Amino acid sequence: MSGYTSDPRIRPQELLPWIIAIAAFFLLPEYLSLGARVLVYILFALSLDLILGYAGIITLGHSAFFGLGAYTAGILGAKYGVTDPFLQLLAAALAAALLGISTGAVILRTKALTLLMLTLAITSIVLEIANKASSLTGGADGLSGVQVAPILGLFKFDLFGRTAFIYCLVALFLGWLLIRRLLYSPFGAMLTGIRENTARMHAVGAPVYWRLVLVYTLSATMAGVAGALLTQVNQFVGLNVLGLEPSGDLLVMLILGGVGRLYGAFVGPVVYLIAQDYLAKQYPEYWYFGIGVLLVVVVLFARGGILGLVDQWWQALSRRSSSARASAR
Amino acid sequence: KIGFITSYSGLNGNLGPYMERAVRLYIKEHQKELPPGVKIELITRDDTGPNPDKARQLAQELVVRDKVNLLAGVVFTPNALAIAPIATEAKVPFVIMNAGTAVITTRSPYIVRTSFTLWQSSYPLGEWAAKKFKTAYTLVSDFGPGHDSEEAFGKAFTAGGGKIVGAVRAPLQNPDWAAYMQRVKDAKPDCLMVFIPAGKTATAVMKNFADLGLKDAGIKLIGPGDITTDEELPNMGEVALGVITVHHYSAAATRPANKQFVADWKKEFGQNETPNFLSVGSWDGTALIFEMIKQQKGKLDAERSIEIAKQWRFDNSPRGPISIDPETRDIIQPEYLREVKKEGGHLANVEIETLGTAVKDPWKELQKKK
Amino acid sequence: MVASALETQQLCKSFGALTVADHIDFRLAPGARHALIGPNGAGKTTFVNMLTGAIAPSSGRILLGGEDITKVNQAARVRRGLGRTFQITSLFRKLPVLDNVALGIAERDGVAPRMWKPASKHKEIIDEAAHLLATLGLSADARTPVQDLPYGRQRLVEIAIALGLKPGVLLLDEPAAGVPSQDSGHVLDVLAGLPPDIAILIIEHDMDLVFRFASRITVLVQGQVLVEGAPQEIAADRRVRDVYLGEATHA
Amino acid sequence: MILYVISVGLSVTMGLMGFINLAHGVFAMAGGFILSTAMARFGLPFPLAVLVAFVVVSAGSIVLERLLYSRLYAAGELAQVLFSIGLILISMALARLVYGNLAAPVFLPDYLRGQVHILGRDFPTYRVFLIMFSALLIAALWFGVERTRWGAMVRAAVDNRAMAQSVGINTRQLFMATFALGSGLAGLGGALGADILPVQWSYPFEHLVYFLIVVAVGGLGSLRGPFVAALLIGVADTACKYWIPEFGAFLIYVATMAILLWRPMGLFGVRA
Amino acid sequence: MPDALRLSTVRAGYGETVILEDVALALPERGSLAVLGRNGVGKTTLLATIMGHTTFHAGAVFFGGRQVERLPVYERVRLGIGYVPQGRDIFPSLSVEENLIVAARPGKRWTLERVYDLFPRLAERRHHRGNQISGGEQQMLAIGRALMGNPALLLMDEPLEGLAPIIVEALLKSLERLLAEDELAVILVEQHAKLALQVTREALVMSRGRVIHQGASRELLADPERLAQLVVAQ
Ligand SMILES: Nc1ncnc2c1ncn2[C@@H]1O[C@H](COP(=O)(O)OP(=O)(O)OP(=O)(O)O)[C@@H](O)[C@H]1O
Ligand SMILES: Nc1ncnc2c1ncn2[C@@H]1O[C@H](COP(=O)(O)OP(=O)(O)OP(=O)(O)O)[C@@H](O)[C@H]1O
Ligand SMILES: [Mg+2]
Ligand SMILES: [Mg+2]
Repeated sequence: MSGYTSDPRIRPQELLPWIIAIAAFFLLPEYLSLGARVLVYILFALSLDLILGYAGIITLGHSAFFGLGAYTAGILGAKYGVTDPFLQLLAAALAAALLGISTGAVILRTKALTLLMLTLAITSIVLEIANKASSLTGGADGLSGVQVAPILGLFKFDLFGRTAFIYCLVALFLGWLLIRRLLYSPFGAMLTGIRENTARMHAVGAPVYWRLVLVYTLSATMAGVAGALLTQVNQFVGLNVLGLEPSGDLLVMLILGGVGRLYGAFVGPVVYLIAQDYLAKQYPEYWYFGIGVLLVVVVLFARGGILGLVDQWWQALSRRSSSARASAR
Repeated sequence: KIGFITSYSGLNGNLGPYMERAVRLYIKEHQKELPPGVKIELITRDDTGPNPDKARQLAQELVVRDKVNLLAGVVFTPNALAIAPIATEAKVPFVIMNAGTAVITTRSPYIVRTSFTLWQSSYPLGEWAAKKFKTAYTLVSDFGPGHDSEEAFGKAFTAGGGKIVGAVRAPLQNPDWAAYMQRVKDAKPDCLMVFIPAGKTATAVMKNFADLGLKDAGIKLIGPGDITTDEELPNMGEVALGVITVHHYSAAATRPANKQFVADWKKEFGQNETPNFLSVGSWDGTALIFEMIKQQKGKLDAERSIEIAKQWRFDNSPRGPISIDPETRDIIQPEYLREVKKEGGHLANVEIETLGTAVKDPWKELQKKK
Repeated sequence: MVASALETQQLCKSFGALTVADHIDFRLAPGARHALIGPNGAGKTTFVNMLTGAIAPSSGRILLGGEDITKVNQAARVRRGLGRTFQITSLFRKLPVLDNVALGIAERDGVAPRMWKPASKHKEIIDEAAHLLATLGLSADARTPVQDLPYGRQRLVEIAIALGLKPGVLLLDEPAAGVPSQDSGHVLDVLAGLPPDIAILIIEHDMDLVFRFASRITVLVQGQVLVEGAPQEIAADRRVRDVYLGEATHA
Repeated sequence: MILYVISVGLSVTMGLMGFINLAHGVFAMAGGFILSTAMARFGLPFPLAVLVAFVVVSAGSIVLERLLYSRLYAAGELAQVLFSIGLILISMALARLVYGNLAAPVFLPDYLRGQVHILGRDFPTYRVFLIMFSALLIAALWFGVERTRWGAMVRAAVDNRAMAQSVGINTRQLFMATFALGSGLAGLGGALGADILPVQWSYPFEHLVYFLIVVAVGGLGSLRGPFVAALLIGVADTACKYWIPEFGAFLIYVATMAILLWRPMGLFGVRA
Repeated sequence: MPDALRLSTVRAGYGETVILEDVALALPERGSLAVLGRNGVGKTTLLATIMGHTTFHAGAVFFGGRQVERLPVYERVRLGIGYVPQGRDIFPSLSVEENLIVAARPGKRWTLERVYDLFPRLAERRHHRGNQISGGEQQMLAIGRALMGNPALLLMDEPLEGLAPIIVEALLKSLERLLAEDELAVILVEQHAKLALQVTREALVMSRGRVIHQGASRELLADPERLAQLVVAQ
């Protein structure tokens, strides 16, 4: 995947997620609101995969951008009467990008645990600000009354979540196209280089640090858009979009799906959120036991996440079939 | 069909069961009063804590997919606020059984609250304290309800001639209270008003209060009932003795309705279990729902249900006679002054005085005056 | 033409109390074939690390093509034409050999930050990389991940990356270490075939290689330049024999 | 401030062994519950109950290490993160099942209650005791790890497992013992701290951030680090809450950022 | 005289991949063996297999009369095998001295002092951390570390790489002395065939995971053409 020796054409199986999503729209109309949530998280996870899976930046603070995007859209919609959804998205993207570039420039010189803690500190500080600035954000009560005008003046966000689902799906599709393009480009190859061997990348003349800031900002922007989508779908923003918990959840989802594979960001949230939703309905007090077991099992038996496991099976299968072919000859 | 949303997991996941148990207990005991052929189906959902988007998704599904006639539950204010538009849009009555921020009921005409508002306890507390003490210090958790409590107490206390010598807001997740206690100690107030969310943090506060010798320094610890919830008292131990709180409910109250309630609770869930104010809010909320069902013979209409709620009086609540304010759809209830005492070898919130028998939400009253 | 491709003036470095570079004045002439030798721990790697900017000198100046680059960071030095190989192989282990080289070429060409056109459509980069691999006899391994190559071939990839940067000055830290003596000749041929205007500084303990390759040798001992001269002079120098070459000179 | 006793255990597993063990709080929680049970159910005196907590938790952790952790030493940090989060979730559900919703009650013996008078100010006795106790603990550990061959062997095994075996170190046994020590210390910390940080099923998650901060600020691979960091953060936090309570919640994060930007490896870190 | 080490029809590799095919060799006590061959023929894999770092598929390894191929690595070390790995593998966060101490095993011949005598440089750098010494110093440390275990058999994978000629000379001399005086057997993998042949009694040439020649070192040394032919053969 990605790099100078890879084929950038879209393979048939890459269309699978989109086919499934469209099928879900028609076949499971009652689950669209969960569906929209899942789509938002996929976009969010994609943005994380870009920096974690490809550039090797580990973070527990990605919710800072998600949350900032969510609040930017929310505040515009609730307090300033900016109700056009695209304007809200744009503003959220800008705000998140700004935060991304300014924090990235400070923290990206560090690595590993230190970086992890710095990112965590940033999102915690943003969370605290959101809590304190209750006149703007509603504080712990959350920001309600977010107005979102119908999309293109035509499609109103309905109770069934149809508009929300399609809207998020389109946004995700665009985001995916963009990231995919990026990953197959020389820039993507360069990111892989940084992840594999940073010292070497310095030694071939790459301004590693600035490149990291750039990709961090891109990722932040995307996370901001995802946050804004969540606000628009819910017409509400709560403090839970910030802080350790959403970042941790996201990280878990991505690792669960498989890091650095692009589609891990699809599989992870789908499995995690649906498992959570299902288990929580069955065992509201103990559902996380099931999630815990899922995580442990995945770690023990599927290094590289669920997609890693699929890969292994696929390889075993094709090896067997090719050896069968060989022996047939 | 009732869609019941509360918090079973996350840091405050212990709260949900108190609510659900009360609802189930009420249904179990009163099932036979329902009109023939009517059965209540309770669909429980976990919103995982203060998590409005999850709550909203759940409410939406309950309405759209499960086609519930009523929504109920909710521990946290943001979740209630996020659900409010859905109640409005889908025209589904929404009975709030805990979330206590004053504004909630204004957000949808379909919301009825059977729990409390923080103003209801903190304001009378302030009035009462003003008569006993000259100076007070307030310590609250830095979030919506904390701010409410601080403001309500402060307003009442100063209106009654007292003086707030200091106010401090602590982070919601705060493991160590020593610094705050030292600060309070140095300010030497007559009393310290504390509000923090119900649970074990309260225990930590109590222990710190005692460890740093504030009690010995003659400072009285007071607060809304959240700081000495009945189930936490055993964990606090001796240090909680003498703490004065104002609240609408105490498991130790001697009203027959309450004695019955507590006894049934213990029988159902075990001798070591005690109901708390979340249970009572939910119990009474369920009573209200039963009333709606009975009056409409099982066919629920949203507007009618709300009308019924507005007229509702319930004299037999474990907390005493309560009713719903027809103007605000908020609860009207008695407030009690309690002190932590030892009763039969156990600590209990003993009601020592009734501060008001029909307290409306003071915040809404003040808003009206403006 | 400038007088020196690379030059240091009074370059010093110490780690705590230990002085590893002691006022080194060093000149690398344009197109030079220069070797740096010296006992273990003399400070050769440290010296190269200062030249490339991997570590900062305690004092002194470094000039590249006459310009002061003492404060310039590592990546920028590379862009100004200073290439290197590592004593301990440092490659993109999981990536194919071709990508290893292409990443460097893309940086040199300024293609690396492009985000739209797929990398595999950048034919100019790929062709150049493939050509380079061919000259080093690595064509067959182009698509093999580096980590699956035997150590000796990895050393060649190391050199290929450096060459892909088309440096004006090339610093080689023990390029033939781990390459069997039969094959080190091949490495030597590759180096000999480089354009004559590239100045090369090589660190090597294999004296066969050093004396065949270098036209000038500097001997570093305890952070100081002991002598500098033509290979014959060095081989004959008593002091160099005492501290470094020993009796069994392989020259 | 109890955090450091708990975090010391973490600096053994995480710092010394290099395992990103976010589930550290699980062992601390277990320690707390065991203490509570030992005192309430079996009527053990406090010091003995603390000892029991230490022993039982280490013993239990050996089982976990053999069954699960040992398979993950070589795995990447992401796998370790995922695994330990999974473990946290499982243990929370189990703790809730067994101990119910409420915090486990812990009552200190009278000789540890009250205040002591030092330098004209009152300090809670128990806290003073804790600080002194952990200082002793650190001194002992520091001597054990940084001054003996055992410590060097652990560090060698972490640096390069295969090579450590090649010089005759039984890494399997060594890691098991070290892990048991780290977890046992967590259990000890959880037990000692139960009075200040009440032990409840949600414990492992609640304090996770604080543990991480202490270890990151202290620096990986160092034992003094977390101790100093916990003390520093504890004192700074307390002081700031006292002087400028408005910024209480920001402080700990701002301080963490400042220290980490100033010293990216932590105060005493040897490994990034 | 019993063999110090004997391998019979060993098949081993990494996971499923088999690198060594049917390798057999015998090394007498106090014997010395040079292993030659081009890059990637499996020399390192051979030593790693004797240590126990590879996946063992078939065959047997005897050390001092005991069958050891199923023993864990550290047990073999405790029985008396010392290892100088290719690439040195110094413990970076340990000091030079700690690197030596962790490897110490009881035995009379090698102590810190003797290692420091052999490499005075290490004594000067004793408090430096493993990653704060030069490449050559690391190489010396790797050798010293292996000696600290007081091995009966020493496996050395390109131990001369990166060492200054004068050190190489000293090292070879002391190696010869060790072989003469101590009860030590040595397997030496080396790219510099000539040097390796000079100090060893026996030599072995590998190609693609197999042994293609085994004989006295002297013979090969005397016949450079045959040597070149064998080593280049692939
Ligand atoms: N980070 C460091 N901290 C302290 N001392 C160091 C550090 N790096 C190197 N040294 C010391 O500096 C001296 C010079 O090291 P350097 O690696 O430059 O030697 P060298 O000439 O390349 O030797 P070799 O031929 O063995 O590779 C060595 O003695 C080493 O111990
Ligand atoms: N960890 C590994 N996993 C899979 N294959 C490996 C591994 N290490 C080495 N190999 C392969 O095994 C073969 C033999 O490698 P080995 O390192 O034993 O060769 P060598 O003779 O020591 O070469 P060199 O002279 O370069 O050190 C090579 O083809 C190499 O690619
Ligand atoms: Mg060197
Ligand atoms: Mg080898």
